[in-house]
Amino acid sequence: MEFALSHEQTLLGESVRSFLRDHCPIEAVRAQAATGTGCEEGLWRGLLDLGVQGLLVPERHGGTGLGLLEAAVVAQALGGAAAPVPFLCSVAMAPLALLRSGSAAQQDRWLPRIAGGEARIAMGFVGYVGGRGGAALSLDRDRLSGAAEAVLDAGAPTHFLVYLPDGRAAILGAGDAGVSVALRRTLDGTRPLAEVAFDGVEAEVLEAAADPRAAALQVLDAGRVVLAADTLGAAQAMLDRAVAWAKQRVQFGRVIGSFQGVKHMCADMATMLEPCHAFVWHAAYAQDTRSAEARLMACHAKAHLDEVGREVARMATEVHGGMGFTDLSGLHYWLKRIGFNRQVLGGPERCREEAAALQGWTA
Amino acid sequence: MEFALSHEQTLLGESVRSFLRDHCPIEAVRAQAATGTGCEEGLWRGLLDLGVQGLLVPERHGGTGLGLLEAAVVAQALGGAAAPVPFLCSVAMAPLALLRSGSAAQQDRWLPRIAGGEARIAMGFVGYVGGRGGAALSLDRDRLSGAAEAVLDAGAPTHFLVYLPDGRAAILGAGDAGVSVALRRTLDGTRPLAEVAFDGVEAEVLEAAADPRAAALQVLDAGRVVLAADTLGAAQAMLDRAVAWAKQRVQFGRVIGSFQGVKHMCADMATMLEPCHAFVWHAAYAQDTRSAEARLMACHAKAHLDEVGREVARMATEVHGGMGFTDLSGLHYWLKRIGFNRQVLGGPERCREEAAALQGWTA
Amino acid sequence: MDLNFSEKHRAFQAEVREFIRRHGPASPKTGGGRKRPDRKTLDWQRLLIEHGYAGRTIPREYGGYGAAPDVLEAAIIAEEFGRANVHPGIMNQGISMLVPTLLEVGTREQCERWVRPTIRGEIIWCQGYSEPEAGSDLASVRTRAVVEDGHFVVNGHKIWTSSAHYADMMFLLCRTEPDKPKHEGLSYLLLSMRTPGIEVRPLRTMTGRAEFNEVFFTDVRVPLDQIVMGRGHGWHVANITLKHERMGIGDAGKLTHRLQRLVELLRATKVDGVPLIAAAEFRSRLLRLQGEVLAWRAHNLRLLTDQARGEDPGLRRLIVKYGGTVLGHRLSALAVDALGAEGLTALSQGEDAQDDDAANWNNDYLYDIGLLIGGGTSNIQRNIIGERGLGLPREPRVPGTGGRGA
Amino acid sequence: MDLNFSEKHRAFQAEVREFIRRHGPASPKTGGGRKRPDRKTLDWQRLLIEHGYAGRTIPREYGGYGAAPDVLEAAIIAEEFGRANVHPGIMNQGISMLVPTLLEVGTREQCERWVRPTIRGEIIWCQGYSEPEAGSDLASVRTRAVVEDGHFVVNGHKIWTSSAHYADMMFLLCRTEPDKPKHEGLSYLLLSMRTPGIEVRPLRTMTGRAEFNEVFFTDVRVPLDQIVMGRGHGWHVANITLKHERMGIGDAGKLTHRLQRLVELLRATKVDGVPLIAAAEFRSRLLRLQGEVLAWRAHNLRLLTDQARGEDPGLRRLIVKYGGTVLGHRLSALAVDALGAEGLTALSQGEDAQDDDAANWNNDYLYDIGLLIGGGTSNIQRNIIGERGLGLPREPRVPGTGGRGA
Repeated sequence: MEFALSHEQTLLGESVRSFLRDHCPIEAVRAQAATGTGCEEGLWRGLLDLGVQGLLVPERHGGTGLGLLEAAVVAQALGGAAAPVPFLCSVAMAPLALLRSGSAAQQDRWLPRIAGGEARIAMGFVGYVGGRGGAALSLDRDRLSGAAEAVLDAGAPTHFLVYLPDGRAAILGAGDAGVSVALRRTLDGTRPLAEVAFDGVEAEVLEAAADPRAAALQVLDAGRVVLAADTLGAAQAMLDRAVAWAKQRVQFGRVIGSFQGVKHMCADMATMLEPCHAFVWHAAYAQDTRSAEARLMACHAKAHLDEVGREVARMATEVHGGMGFTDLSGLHYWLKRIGFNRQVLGGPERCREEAAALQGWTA
Repeated sequence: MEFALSHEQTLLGESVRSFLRDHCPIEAVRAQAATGTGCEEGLWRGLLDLGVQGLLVPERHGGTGLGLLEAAVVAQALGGAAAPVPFLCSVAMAPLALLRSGSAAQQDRWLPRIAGGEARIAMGFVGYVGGRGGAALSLDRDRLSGAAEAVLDAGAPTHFLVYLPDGRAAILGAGDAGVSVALRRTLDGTRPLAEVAFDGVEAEVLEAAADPRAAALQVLDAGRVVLAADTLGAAQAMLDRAVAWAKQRVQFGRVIGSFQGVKHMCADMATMLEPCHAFVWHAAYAQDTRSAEARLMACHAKAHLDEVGREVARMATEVHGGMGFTDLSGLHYWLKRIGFNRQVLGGPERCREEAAALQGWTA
Repeated sequence: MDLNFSEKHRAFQAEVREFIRRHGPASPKTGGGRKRPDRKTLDWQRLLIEHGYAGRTIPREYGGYGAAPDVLEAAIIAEEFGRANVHPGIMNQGISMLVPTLLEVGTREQCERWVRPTIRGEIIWCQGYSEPEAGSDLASVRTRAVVEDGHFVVNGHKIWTSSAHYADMMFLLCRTEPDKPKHEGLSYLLLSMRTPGIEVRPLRTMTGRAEFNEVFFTDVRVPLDQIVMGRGHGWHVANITLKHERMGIGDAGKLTHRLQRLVELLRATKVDGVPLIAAAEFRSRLLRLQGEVLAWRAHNLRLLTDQARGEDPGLRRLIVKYGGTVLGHRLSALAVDALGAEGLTALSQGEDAQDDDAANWNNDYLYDIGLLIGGGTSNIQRNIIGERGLGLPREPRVPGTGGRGA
Repeated sequence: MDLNFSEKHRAFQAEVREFIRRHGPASPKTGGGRKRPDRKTLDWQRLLIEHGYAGRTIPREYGGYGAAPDVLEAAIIAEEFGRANVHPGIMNQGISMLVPTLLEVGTREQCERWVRPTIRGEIIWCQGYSEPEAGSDLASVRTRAVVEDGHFVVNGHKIWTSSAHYADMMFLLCRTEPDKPKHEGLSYLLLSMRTPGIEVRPLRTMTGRAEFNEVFFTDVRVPLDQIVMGRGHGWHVANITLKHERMGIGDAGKLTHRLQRLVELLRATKVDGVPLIAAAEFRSRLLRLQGEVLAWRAHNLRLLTDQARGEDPGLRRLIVKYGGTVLGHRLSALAVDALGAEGLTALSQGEDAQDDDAANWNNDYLYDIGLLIGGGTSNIQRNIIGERGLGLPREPRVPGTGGRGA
């Protein structure tokens, strides 16, 4: 009974970090940002070798049956390398969607394909994080019509899984007739977003949950925790780089880290960011244990990391001086990843409003 | 045509500052904070010699007929010395109340007494800045009943002037039968607040304004600008002291102002505070010219100075190290004055809400 | 990672709740800054120690409850007390700084003599560190002690000594080896404030209380065995003490508790009939603060685990004072804003009074400004975080001084 | 203090409004960071100068409109253009930095030759200041120029040269007197970017554009008369330039304009049917920002008056860049938040494209991070404010270096 990563969890993080150190240099990120789909195939296969795709898939379905805490540990490592892989949906949220909302038969069918890396499932939530007018879905029996916006991990998916406002989810092939995908590059070049339209497409409907909307929210919350972990990793990478730079860069005859201005900026970043490690673990753990606080923690972890991430990204860039603003340093890939994470699955303002509603803090 | 104080306005500020330098040392503030009424009689008389009380009273009524900009200049000087005098109500808001809401006869009767310093009018607004349940007033013809809370400048008044929610105001003698005053010391010891109850007291009613509520709001806005100016003066005094201390205090073998930590704190304070001078002038000027922006500027000037004042007060104290926390340095008299100004006539949150409503920024 | 409430912990939580249900009404009010504990608080403290909710992991032989460190138990106590707004036990410099220092590097005799009455709140300690010319720059203290017939004889002048006017004892940093380099010439003495030759002059603070003092020493005699570690080790001991202070001041339990009080305040305060917790700006600020408090709460659990494992958490520990103090101040600032103009009249009735909630918030707000300064300004804290936590280089020395820091 | 709209100014305001009514639809889009002005923008600029809405106070003989400085007129123009969200004219380093520098210390010939095409947007200047080892520490530039047969011959390497890849000219800080002390050995040259020996290598930035460059000089020949003031006065001239930059970057008109755009965005953006301007947190943030912008707007009027009077506003001027840049960034941050996930897909279509509003906000947000760094980091700005504005002492020199600052 203790509040710390277990030996296995630490090793998991190490192994992913070590793999990424070797296989996800900044050049790979840069290349993806220029032309990629958000899924660098070499990385995807390498992670498969590490068993990452099966993380949340039960052992009987070919996975390792671990929890969101482990997923958060991996997400942090991926954020730390700005790694372009569709982890959020395909590895973290999709298996949870099947476990929460799918029938036994559906789980039998889909989970092994997820664990095996064959199914890469892009996901969208319609009616969950504030509508801006463009999205609306309807299911006529098993025929899906309408459109979903800001669909995630949609660069190279095999399938789409979209949640309807009532908590049902529909899953269908990415190439099915009647599916049209408008893929948009984003500020974070490594991760596109898609608008996907469905024209009466036959879909498999996940509707086994006792409380479908609650089940959908659990999946959304899990996604938020994963995004928080990703931002944590990215922000920590930026802070680490800022500190290293501050120890090495000389101006006015002194290493700049010896100036209080720079030193205090680094101290401020560390003071903001360091508690976030425990916070993200705690939020993930609350998901895994279905604690009464689980929703509150997910909303707050996402919102808090969104804010801290933004601050750290700006300050770490500033510590680098002009170098931080260039593509050369590559710092901005993390900055933009943090900016992307902030906006998807509900920005911090939305997450906090949900936290307020959960606690009855309303008029 | 220019955006700067005129020679006369500059001289006015100088003369008040110079008077206060001689007659309002920190010891006078300390003594008032311990036992005073919020009106140091010597200062009151001295200001009378300078013509301060007649600042907003037209010349034909024995005043100098100047504007709120001049009042703001004086308020800034008073804030800079943390001077315990009932300037806000008796000098700034009361004459405006008479000019905006009083009949010609009422102006003839009251304004000369204000300019002469004989009338010291404490004021309250009921139904203007958010009710917390305790206050309610009613007028039955000229009989005033009910209670007003947070009545300002109520330590040693000759009269009370209270605004009713409908924009009428009632003025009556402080010692009249049926008036009961519960005077409360406040955090800012130099300025008490009163709860005043009226039991069918005969009052003079000011009801000559064409739009009574709008007239009342103009008086309230003027008060807010004066408070903003007072906070500006207090915050500037704190910053000046912090900078002086930073130039003199030696630690680690160096004057502390040479450390970036301290230097940047001072720079941050100056960057926040310096634009506030022009802002307060502008807000006061907008009142004087009845500009279309006048209300918006008053709300924002109050709210903005409340925020900047708080930040500067905290940082200036911090620059002083332990000395800043002691009564010895006296810094906290300014800090508490700023804290007092923040809360009265509507805190910054309230002022901003009004600014939003003025612009139609509502659902 | 395992925060599962085992059967044992579920039972423990029930036990804590039962304690609060039964005894909560006898709790002194919370908040309001430092004062000498009154009778009610002393009784409460003894009750807490008896039940293991204060002095929990301090050995029984020294007057504590003697429980094994258990991160979850500690968390349960903090959580439940905070949630119920019940007094979490006395927290003062003796308890948060001196006791852990003695347990770490004191002799058995020193522990036996001082730990018990200190954790009970019966002996109040003050900290004799800062001097007029050595505020942030602690290592340059000049108060000196020389050995004369079996005693240290102390002469000098301390300042910013909180609680000295009612303290029973002082832990004192003074110079005993004037010929050695700055940091190696110091010793850490324990002395009674009743010793002849001590004069305490109150320094009134902005809270209106005399929370600080100047202390003058004229030939003050301290028995030779009242030194912690040996001569010349004072800087080392003082840093151990400060390490524990940095743990203490930003304590996440306190933050959780304060947030809880703040939520209650915003629920209860209605303006034009609307509770402030539903008013746009207040709620937005509260939500931001709640997120931050949750982060520190989790961080604190992690630190407790580090502590239980005997690991030095390094950076994680170093950030606690700075981060926690700033956040604590922002919590009380929101409370002061919620209280509005009426709150301005909520004044402390004095050091020994049971103040109402509003007065306590005002005091917390002001006192927190002191905390931002006390124990080293925020700038010093950030130097420590940057240098010891992140390994950034110190300020270069300026010729002819020992200059660095600020 | 007199901001009364006299008859003359009321008429002027009407004139500006009429101009905007008539020509506004032809305005290029606003926002989005720096690019080379396109045809549409050049035409717009000429139109503005013709009517006195750009280059207003620049003498007619140098291609300006030749109006006497009038603070209210300037304010009216900024206000009306901002309110209408109409392009306020080209703002680049030539216009905001070089032109006022030439007008202040250039020769008549230099003014005649370069001011007109610069303010028209036809000559684009870049700034040759920073070097790889002299970023914040500008006075230590090493790029050198020696005089050989009637020319300065330049060799060296500059970096962070914004716009160099499309600039026509450069103002260059280089070392001409290597034997003099650091600050006295510099000169300020003007040279064509077409001169043989110049190689520009784009440095792509986080905006995806190559807003910065490295520039390499190999025996680049600059006519002797293309120096501003004399040899060894480069540090002085560069500081004049930077003074004007500090005025420019935090420009309150830009802030007012940006606030206006932000208000429109928050009015127009609806989430679940509610405009964000009515959503608690967005509105709270917007209101805070509005208050700050109003303060800077008033401050700017004051500075314009200082300027009209020929007074040096000292501290008031020194805070503009730092304060304005931070505030500008916070404005664009709120816009980015309002755009939400959909805003992530709003990308600039390239340096010469007319981007949509959302893309411009994204670019502003990123570009502003660059502004926080460019022209000296915020730390340098705060040093300047503290030292020159408040008279605080410099960092002590470290032995063996010229060390100070950062």
